[in-house]
Amino acid sequence: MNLENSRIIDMYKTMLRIRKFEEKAMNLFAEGKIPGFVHLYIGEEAVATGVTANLNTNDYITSTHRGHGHIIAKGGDLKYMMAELFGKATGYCKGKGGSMHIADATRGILGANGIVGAGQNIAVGAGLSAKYKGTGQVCACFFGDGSTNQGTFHESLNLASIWKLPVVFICENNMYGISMSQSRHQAIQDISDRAVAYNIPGVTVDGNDVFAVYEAANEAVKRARAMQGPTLIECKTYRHRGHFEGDPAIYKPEEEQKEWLAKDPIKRLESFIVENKIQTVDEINEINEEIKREILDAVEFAENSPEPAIDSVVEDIYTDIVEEVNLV
Amino acid sequence: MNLENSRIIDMYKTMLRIRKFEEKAMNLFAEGKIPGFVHLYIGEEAVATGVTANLNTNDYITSTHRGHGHIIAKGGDLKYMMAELFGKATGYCKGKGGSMHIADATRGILGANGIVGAGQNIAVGAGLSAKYKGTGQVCACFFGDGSTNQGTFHESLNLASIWKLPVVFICENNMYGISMSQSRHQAIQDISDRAVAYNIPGVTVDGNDVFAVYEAANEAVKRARAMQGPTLIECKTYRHRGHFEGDPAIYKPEEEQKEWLAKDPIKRLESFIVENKIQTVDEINEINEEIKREILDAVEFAENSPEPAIDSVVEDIYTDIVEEVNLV
Amino acid sequence: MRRMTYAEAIRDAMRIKMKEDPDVFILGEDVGKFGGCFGVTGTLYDEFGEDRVRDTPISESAIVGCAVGAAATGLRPIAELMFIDFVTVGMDQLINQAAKMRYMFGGKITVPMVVRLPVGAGFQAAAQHSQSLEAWLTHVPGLKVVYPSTPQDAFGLMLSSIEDDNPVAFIEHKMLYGVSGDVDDEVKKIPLGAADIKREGKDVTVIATGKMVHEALAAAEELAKEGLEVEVVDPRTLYPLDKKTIFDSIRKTNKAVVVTEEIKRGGYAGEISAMISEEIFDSLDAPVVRLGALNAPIPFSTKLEQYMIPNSGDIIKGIKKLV
Amino acid sequence: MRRMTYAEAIRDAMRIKMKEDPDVFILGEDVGKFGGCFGVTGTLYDEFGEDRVRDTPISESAIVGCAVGAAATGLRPIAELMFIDFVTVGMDQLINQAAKMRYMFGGKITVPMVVRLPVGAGFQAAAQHSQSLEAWLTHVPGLKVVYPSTPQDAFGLMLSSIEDDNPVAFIEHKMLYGVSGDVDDEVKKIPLGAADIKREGKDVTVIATGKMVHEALAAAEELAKEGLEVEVVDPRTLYPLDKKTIFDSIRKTNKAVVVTEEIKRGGYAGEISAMISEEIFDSLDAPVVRLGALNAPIPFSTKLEQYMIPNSGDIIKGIKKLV
Ligand SMILES: Cc1ncc(C[n+]2csc(CCOP(=O)(O)OP(=O)(O)O)c2C)c(N)n1
Ligand SMILES: Cc1ncc(C[n+]2csc(CCOP(=O)(O)OP(=O)(O)O)c2C)c(N)n1
Ligand SMILES: [Mg+2]
Ligand SMILES: [Mg+2]
Repeated sequence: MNLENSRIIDMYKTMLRIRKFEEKAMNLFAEGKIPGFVHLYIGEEAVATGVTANLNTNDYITSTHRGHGHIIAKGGDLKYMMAELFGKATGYCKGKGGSMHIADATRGILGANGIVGAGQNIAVGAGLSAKYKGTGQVCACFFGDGSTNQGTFHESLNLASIWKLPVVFICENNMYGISMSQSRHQAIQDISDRAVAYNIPGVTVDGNDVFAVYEAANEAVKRARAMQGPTLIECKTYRHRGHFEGDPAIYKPEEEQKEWLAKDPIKRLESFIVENKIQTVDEINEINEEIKREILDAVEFAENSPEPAIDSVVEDIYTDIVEEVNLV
Repeated sequence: MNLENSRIIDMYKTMLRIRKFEEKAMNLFAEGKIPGFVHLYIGEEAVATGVTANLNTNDYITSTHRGHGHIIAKGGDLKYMMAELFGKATGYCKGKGGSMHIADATRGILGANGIVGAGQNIAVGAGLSAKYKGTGQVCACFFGDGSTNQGTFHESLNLASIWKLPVVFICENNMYGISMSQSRHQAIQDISDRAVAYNIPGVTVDGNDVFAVYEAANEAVKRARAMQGPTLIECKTYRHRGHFEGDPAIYKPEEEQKEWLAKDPIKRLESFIVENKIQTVDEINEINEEIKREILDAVEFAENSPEPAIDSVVEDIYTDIVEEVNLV
Repeated sequence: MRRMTYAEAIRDAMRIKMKEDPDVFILGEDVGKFGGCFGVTGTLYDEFGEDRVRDTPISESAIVGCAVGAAATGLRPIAELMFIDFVTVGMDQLINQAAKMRYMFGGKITVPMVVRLPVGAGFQAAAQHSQSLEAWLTHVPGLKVVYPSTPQDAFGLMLSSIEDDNPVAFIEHKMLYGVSGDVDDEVKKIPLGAADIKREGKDVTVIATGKMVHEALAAAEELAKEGLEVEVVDPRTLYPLDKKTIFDSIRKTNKAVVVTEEIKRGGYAGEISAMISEEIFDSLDAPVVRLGALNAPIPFSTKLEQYMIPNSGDIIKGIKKLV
Repeated sequence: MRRMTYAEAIRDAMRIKMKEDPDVFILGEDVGKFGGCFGVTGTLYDEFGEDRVRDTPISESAIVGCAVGAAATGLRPIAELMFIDFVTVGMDQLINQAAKMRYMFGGKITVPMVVRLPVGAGFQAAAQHSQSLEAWLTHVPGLKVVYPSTPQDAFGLMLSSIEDDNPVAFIEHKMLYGVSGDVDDEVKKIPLGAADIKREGKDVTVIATGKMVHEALAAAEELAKEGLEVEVVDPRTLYPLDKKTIFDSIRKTNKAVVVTEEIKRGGYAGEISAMISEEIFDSLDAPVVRLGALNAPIPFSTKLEQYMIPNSGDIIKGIKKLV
């Protein structure tokens, strides 16, 4: 692997940015400042980071209910994200979307999604666009292990495969769909085995090793840009928290939890950086401080932002029709 | 293979019964006596026959839009079938279903189906019933190559596999979903490869060889009855006619058509029977006459049957509610 | 008489039927040890084991389709979808299979199944987790559609739904799960198709469903202070619909307001309103007033979400149009 | 002025837009060389090639979902579903994605796509191939719903639908595909939201959609012999709905009949009826009469199918209730 040190540091920063953003969201949710559902990505940061490190700003991604990590890694603005979590008018979606629906068209982020599996089809459409227009863009499609049992998974991989679309399918196998462990929701161990059904490459990597993810994605993105078709990458990883904030996750054995906490992708990259003398512990600490400040700025922005105006409730449904705003 | 001669003759009769029934339906449709859609199974008779030869009367099957063959092979009554095609009150569905919706609960026939892929899920439910109640029944689920790209295919095989249900999935790969050739609708050659995705056995057999189908199904049914889970069997075959009656099928190359007509499963079994001196040509001719008479009886029954009464249009919607029969 | 929540009442009814009939079983995502996304199946897994409280993969189409196949072959499945919003993924199985099988097959196959469908806004779950889609289902011949508003009704209607030999869409409002009430075990089954007068009054009839029943009762309470007597009718089952109770009430009050939480355009409230005009036009002093959510997807923001869903204040305004 | 069928008019409008705008393309099952299940795409494959007239596998959810993704990234897809009955399989993509994306994302993503949805009974295709499900779609904020009844309207509305920046459900009646009519090329686009008075009359207003427009015209012709002047209003787009034209007509006639082919219970006719009562109650001499199909799945038998769908005779009976 030939990654320049600056890129490694960038990846570290991205992972840290995701972690700190979410730790903050976690606390704000606990304090009642963020309503609705919050699904945290903590523990899985190496996946989004390793993949998006291969993407350009105009490349596309589709995301899931657990979307903060993907969006931050693709360059999403923390201020607008946080404001959206607060439901403020300045948020990415003007307060209409919340955590599960953040999008940023200017960065190719086609949206988090509340429907498990739905992003897979949308990714195929984005891949078709890129191929149709010959733009050289690719689409990275993120989804969980649980979603690989949805019909959408099957249909979208089949379509991308016959049309040789520039889509990279990234399965974040965090071993659970809510409480349902992978061993109970499907009879296979490696989800990448499912690539056989579409005659496309399927690989499994350690999803807590950002370099492993980077390399697999690099290969897949190259294939995609060369119009050789999609790849299925399975990243084995683990979510540290419950399915959503509020889930005590009693279904996760303690042993397993302990084992995986020890494999924390951020600590792992930190050790790598220090051991390989890419940066010192002091420098690492400085980065940590810097990112904490970014997060605080985002929270401040969100807190100081106005609530959406009532009239906005009927705007943005259509491009050209504004509905009646009065109930009675 | 250890099939008694009498069973071979039974299989021959079944195949012939399907063929003659459908040739009749074809003509009646051309004459305008049968309305709606008619999808013929001509050329694929060995599949339904080879599979159902392993089933008991109380075993289940689910079928498709191209259902006559499955239903006849499972013991469906030609009279009630023909009457249904005519839309008569005496038909299997009292004239409410037509060709695409014939069912016979007394023989475990859970219905032809107008929705591509829908039978797959229903089969899983039937398999669950059998396992739940410990009845020893199995469910044979028939579907086409085209349907293997529906989400239902994926979801149902996954569910049957994790629950180890007694379901045998039989893909009738007749090389087309309407005009879409298999090589264009999926990137694999053998659909049985998709079994890998569910960690179940997948086999491909010559679907025009009734013995090959019989053997593969025999194995799969044994596995199912032993509660070892589902099997995916792909039968390579060919439909002689268009997708539905009225389709000129210009998308089928002449060469291909010729090649496959030569592989006619009925002629093939006929030769086997004669060559192996199981029966003489005269005896075969007699069977042909006998079956022709059966078909004519069925047509007569259908033609002499009454149309459904108007009031029946609002019956059978619920077990306990009869809707208003007046439009105005 | 026991005090329990709406969620507990649903669970208790399922428990009773599961004890009575070994063919009754539950399937759905995380219904097992996890106890269901909203805790409705709760401890049933511990009580009945994994065969009868079956966790499924995330495959709504297979969940509903499997229930159809199981029902058609002699079981009585109760399928849980986490949110009615996901019925979009299993729609074919519910609409083209479950609802139509009996008819297509000339009455020779019976499909006794219940699909539980949590609806409703109110906890900032945004556009894909807050819908009230009952109008789609009432439009489908072959389905029964049930929608309780109280623990007692949830209990009695669930008992009947499980016993019913037809596919039943059982709508539950998420915001009601935690609401407590007295449940009379003696009352037992409530037949499908029997509306309930939740409050008597002679001045105006409010027909409300689900959470809106509570909003309507609050409105009635408020207006009572002004001397206005509002009658609140809860259909309880949307189909079959107890027209008699609704019409009798309107014949008395000559004024009707229909309130549902659905998007107003194309909601079932429109059907009820049209039906009232069609059948008892002459009993009406004024046009039926219809209240529903704004014609917009459900927004995330608490402020916007609260604004767009009818509440007791809106219902009061609606009633005031008539008096 | 050219004479063409409804199917040809749809094709011609697609052809014109495909020539004008390279971002417009078609996808669906057998839309290519086969020319579409009902022959609507016809020769477009030969004219535009396989990239722009794309055959898909049998994967409705992927067809609609792929269209959503393509539309969100700058293309203008036209997706064909063979029968509206199959929208049940792609429902999530249409309802939870296409229709809601713009709103959920605060107006920052645009989803310009057309989904073509053939509806209707009349050729013994039975319960799963004959439905009219437009009411489901009109209930969904974010979708526009278009439903032409003539070649001219099909042509003009398809041009507008493809140009529209929102997801458009374009409903086509299968029994109308072969109906011929004059198409004025000069008329060009018909804006979405403009009803059309298909026949003027002063005695009673019939609001009809799709094939029912033709049945209503036949009824009007028949009643003219008795001296009754029936005005036939065709909304043409179900949403946005041209209330003004509808209301103006009723203000003139003071009597309204709404006729659609949908299952009556929960059909869009109920919405129109409720809306009329709500907004112009005082203009009505009598309750709005609503006609729809019987509340049953569509049967196979020719006799039963014909009986259960409204025809001109039924419309005459409906009108006679009012005069
Ligand atoms: C169609 C649909 N079904 C169910 C849900 C509820 N749900 C939300 S997330 C989730 C689990 C998803 O598991 P997985 O795909 O592994 O992603 P993870 O949460 O582990 O990241 C479920 C069942 C949903 N949102 N959409
Ligand atoms: C959900 C759905 N989509 C499309 C159709 C239209 N249709 C009917 S049969 C068919 C082709 C099916 O192909 P295959 O599964 O290979 O079966 P075959 O007809 O070859 O037996 C299609 C597309 C349908 N009936 N249902
Ligand atoms: Mg997971
Ligand atoms: Mg085929």
